[in-house]
Amino acid sequence: MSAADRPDAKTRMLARAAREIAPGMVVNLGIGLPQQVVNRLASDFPVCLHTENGLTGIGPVQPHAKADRNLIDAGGAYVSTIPGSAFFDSATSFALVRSGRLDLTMLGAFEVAQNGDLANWKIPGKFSPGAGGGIELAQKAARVVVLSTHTDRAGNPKLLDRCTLPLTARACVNRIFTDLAVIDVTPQGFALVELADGTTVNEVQEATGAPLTLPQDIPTF
Amino acid sequence: MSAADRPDAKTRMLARAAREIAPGMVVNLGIGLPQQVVNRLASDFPVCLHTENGLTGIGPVQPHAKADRNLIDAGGAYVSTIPGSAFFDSATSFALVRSGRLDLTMLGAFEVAQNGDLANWKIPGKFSPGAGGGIELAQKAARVVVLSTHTDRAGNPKLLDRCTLPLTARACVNRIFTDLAVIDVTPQGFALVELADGTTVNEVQEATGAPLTLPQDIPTF
Amino acid sequence: MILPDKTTSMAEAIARIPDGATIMLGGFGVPGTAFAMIRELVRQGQKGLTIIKNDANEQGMGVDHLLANGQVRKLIVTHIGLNPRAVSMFNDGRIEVEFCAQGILAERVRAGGAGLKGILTDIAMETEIGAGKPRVVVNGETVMLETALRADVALLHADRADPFGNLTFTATARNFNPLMAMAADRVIAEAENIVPLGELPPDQVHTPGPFVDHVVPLTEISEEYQVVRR
Amino acid sequence: MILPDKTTSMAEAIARIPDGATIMLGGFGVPGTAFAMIRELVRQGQKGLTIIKNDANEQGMGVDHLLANGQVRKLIVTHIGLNPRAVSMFNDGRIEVEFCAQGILAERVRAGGAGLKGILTDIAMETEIGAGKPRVVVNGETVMLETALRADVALLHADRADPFGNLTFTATARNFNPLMAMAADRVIAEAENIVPLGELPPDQVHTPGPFVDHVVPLTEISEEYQVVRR
Repeated sequence: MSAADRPDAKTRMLARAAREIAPGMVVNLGIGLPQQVVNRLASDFPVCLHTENGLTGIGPVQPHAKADRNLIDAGGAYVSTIPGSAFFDSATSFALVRSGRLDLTMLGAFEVAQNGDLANWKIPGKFSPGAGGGIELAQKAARVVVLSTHTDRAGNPKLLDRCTLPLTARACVNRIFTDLAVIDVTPQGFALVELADGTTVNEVQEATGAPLTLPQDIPTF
Repeated sequence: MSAADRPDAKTRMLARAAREIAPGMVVNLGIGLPQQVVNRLASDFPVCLHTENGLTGIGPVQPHAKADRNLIDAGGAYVSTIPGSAFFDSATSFALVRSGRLDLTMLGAFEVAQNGDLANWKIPGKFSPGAGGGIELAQKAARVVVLSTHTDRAGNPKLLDRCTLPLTARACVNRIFTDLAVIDVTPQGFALVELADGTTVNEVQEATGAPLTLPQDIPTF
Repeated sequence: MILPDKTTSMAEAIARIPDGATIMLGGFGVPGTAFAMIRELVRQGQKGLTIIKNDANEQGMGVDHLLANGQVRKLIVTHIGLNPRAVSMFNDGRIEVEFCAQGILAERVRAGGAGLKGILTDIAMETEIGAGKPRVVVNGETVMLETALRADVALLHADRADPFGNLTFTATARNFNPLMAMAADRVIAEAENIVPLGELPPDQVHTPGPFVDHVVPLTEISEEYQVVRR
Repeated sequence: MILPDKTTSMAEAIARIPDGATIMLGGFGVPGTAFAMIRELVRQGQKGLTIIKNDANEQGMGVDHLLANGQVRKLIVTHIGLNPRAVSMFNDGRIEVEFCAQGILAERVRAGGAGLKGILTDIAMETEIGAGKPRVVVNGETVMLETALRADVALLHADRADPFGNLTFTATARNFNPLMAMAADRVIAEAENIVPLGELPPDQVHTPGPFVDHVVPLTEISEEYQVVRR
């Protein structure tokens, strides 16, 4: 495939993140980039998507004309049901999250620290809308992965030595997918796992606010 | 009505207790004597009966041939539904009790003290089956009335200065219906309210283990 | 035995709410929000309200009318990001806002509804939300005490109701509604459909009638309940 | 996206239970008790079990088979009065029994299922059941801490199940089943009727599938499930 035909880095990141979802998992996809992962799942893929406003078994987003005014996901999109969906109240919805039944959540991030600390809900003085269900998703999902651009709009790293913003949850992030790389949070800090095709290790390290440990082989996505 | 035609004291006690139920109430009738009160309610009387195993709107007890194996009350009787019945889980059932939605409960008793303490679940060394839902009914119903024989089988008073058996709940009983009398628990202790027809004040006082205050007029039932 | 009829007009039911009341409002976004009763509350004008709700709706909808009309003293919520008026009133100190983690708000409301005094959790302990809340040791683990929440009034939006107050909710309009139904001294449910006693199968009732004080029939479904264009 | 199939044979599901396991059992009296799975547990003979259940059934039924077979170390219950064997084994010290107030047992199980660490209540504080339990002050009121309960396994009896594990219960057979469905590491539901995916209306599901690990079809309804003559 020529460079011109290659999907852009964000598209490849979403496709790569989708492969993180194993058959049979119960998964919550956070608002924003994570929700776009759903379009990368095959229609016969066995997975149960959860939304915290009270639904397991999320079906495809509906066009306006077919939308049910009573059926939204936590981001406000008009979704649908599939065979085997269930509705429940908000207490039951988070019982599922907190009692260990959520295998995976994908979340957005303002900052991720090398110990896995996550900040994604508040920028003091600028943005303080409340965390919604984010704290419980980050703190209690069996596996927490972050989907994010590698740097903010000003080009500053979002992967840091330590977070500067108010935390969502401590030491919760397992893996980070960005437009540049796949990076794991390990006891030794950030570990590069994969590189976006066309990106160099040096570029990733320069865009990252903490040291990266490197694998022997570096696959690309 | 001649004495021979008069219903016996227990029957009159049940009929009198039934008048304690005001229209519109939510009521839990405990196992034993209290459950027999239900037969004294008119078929068009507006009341919602609750059973702690998960039903509001209890309907009539069913004969064996018509019984539903999945539909019992807390005493194990095969009951039925009425229009407007609802089933729910055990947590919701006691949420209703503890959050103040139960207007009245009628309970049996081993002992009632003049301050309203109730003992009805344990006789150390003889009988220790567990209290089931009795503690919450006694502690949290808006009004707690006891239905009981005035004395035990050996003729000893069940209404006492203070309870000798392990308590179900403290200072919870509002009124007591016995085969001899209706007695209120007041800040001044037991107060005689009504006498069973054919019984004297002296007989009631002798069968009671604490002083009775007496009203000006003493109706009979 | 028959079950009593709790049907009440909207004006009469809302008139039971005094100034300074604490009000629980069901709903997560549009679904399950009692828009019609909120409109009536705006019309009647009760002041100094504390609102317990997942969110503050969007500008021009639901809770926003109460904010615009100066009726709200405090919000207890999980997220107000979709309502710029709520954010700016909070930033300017014109309203007080208490933020909860979403599932913990649900549990605090439910605990109030279940007659509990509080719950013990490790959620948000190490965040700003948890700062200053009491710690309790359970089986050697230090966790956080969150108090139960109750309200003077809960305003619910049901799909179907019978006259005794048995309720069913539809799809994601259920959310906080059945929890708040247990947690207020006076529970008022508006319903899109009033059905005769006995028409709701007892196994399918979401909120049993004894929790509900007033059933308010909706005569029409306002624009706010419709699909929102985004 | 499709939802996975969790149908499992009874022998295979019960074989996942080790000696010494803590097992939650739904049911209040006969309705909702997983008699068939209890029979299989007796057949397989796991020992040293802790059973969390409302009651100990009656002699010759359900939990009584486990007691008779010497498989039970401890019961956590609200009432055992209908089972003389349980009472006498307790009196003789052959089993340990922990009594709870019924609604507090429900809340402790639910708290475990909701990922909470405990609840705060004033129920039974001044009784033998409350003696020795920790006190906590909430808003100036001294109340009692009851710890959350979780189990290794929950055995549920459902009316209907789909292969993903969505469950509905019928009438008073619901009781503790949906609470225990949330509170165990491995949740096994036997069901009288297995229905195809999509046949249970999403608004009417009592236990959502993600809580359930194994769905066990019942091939016949044994005598224990029938109307009991008293």
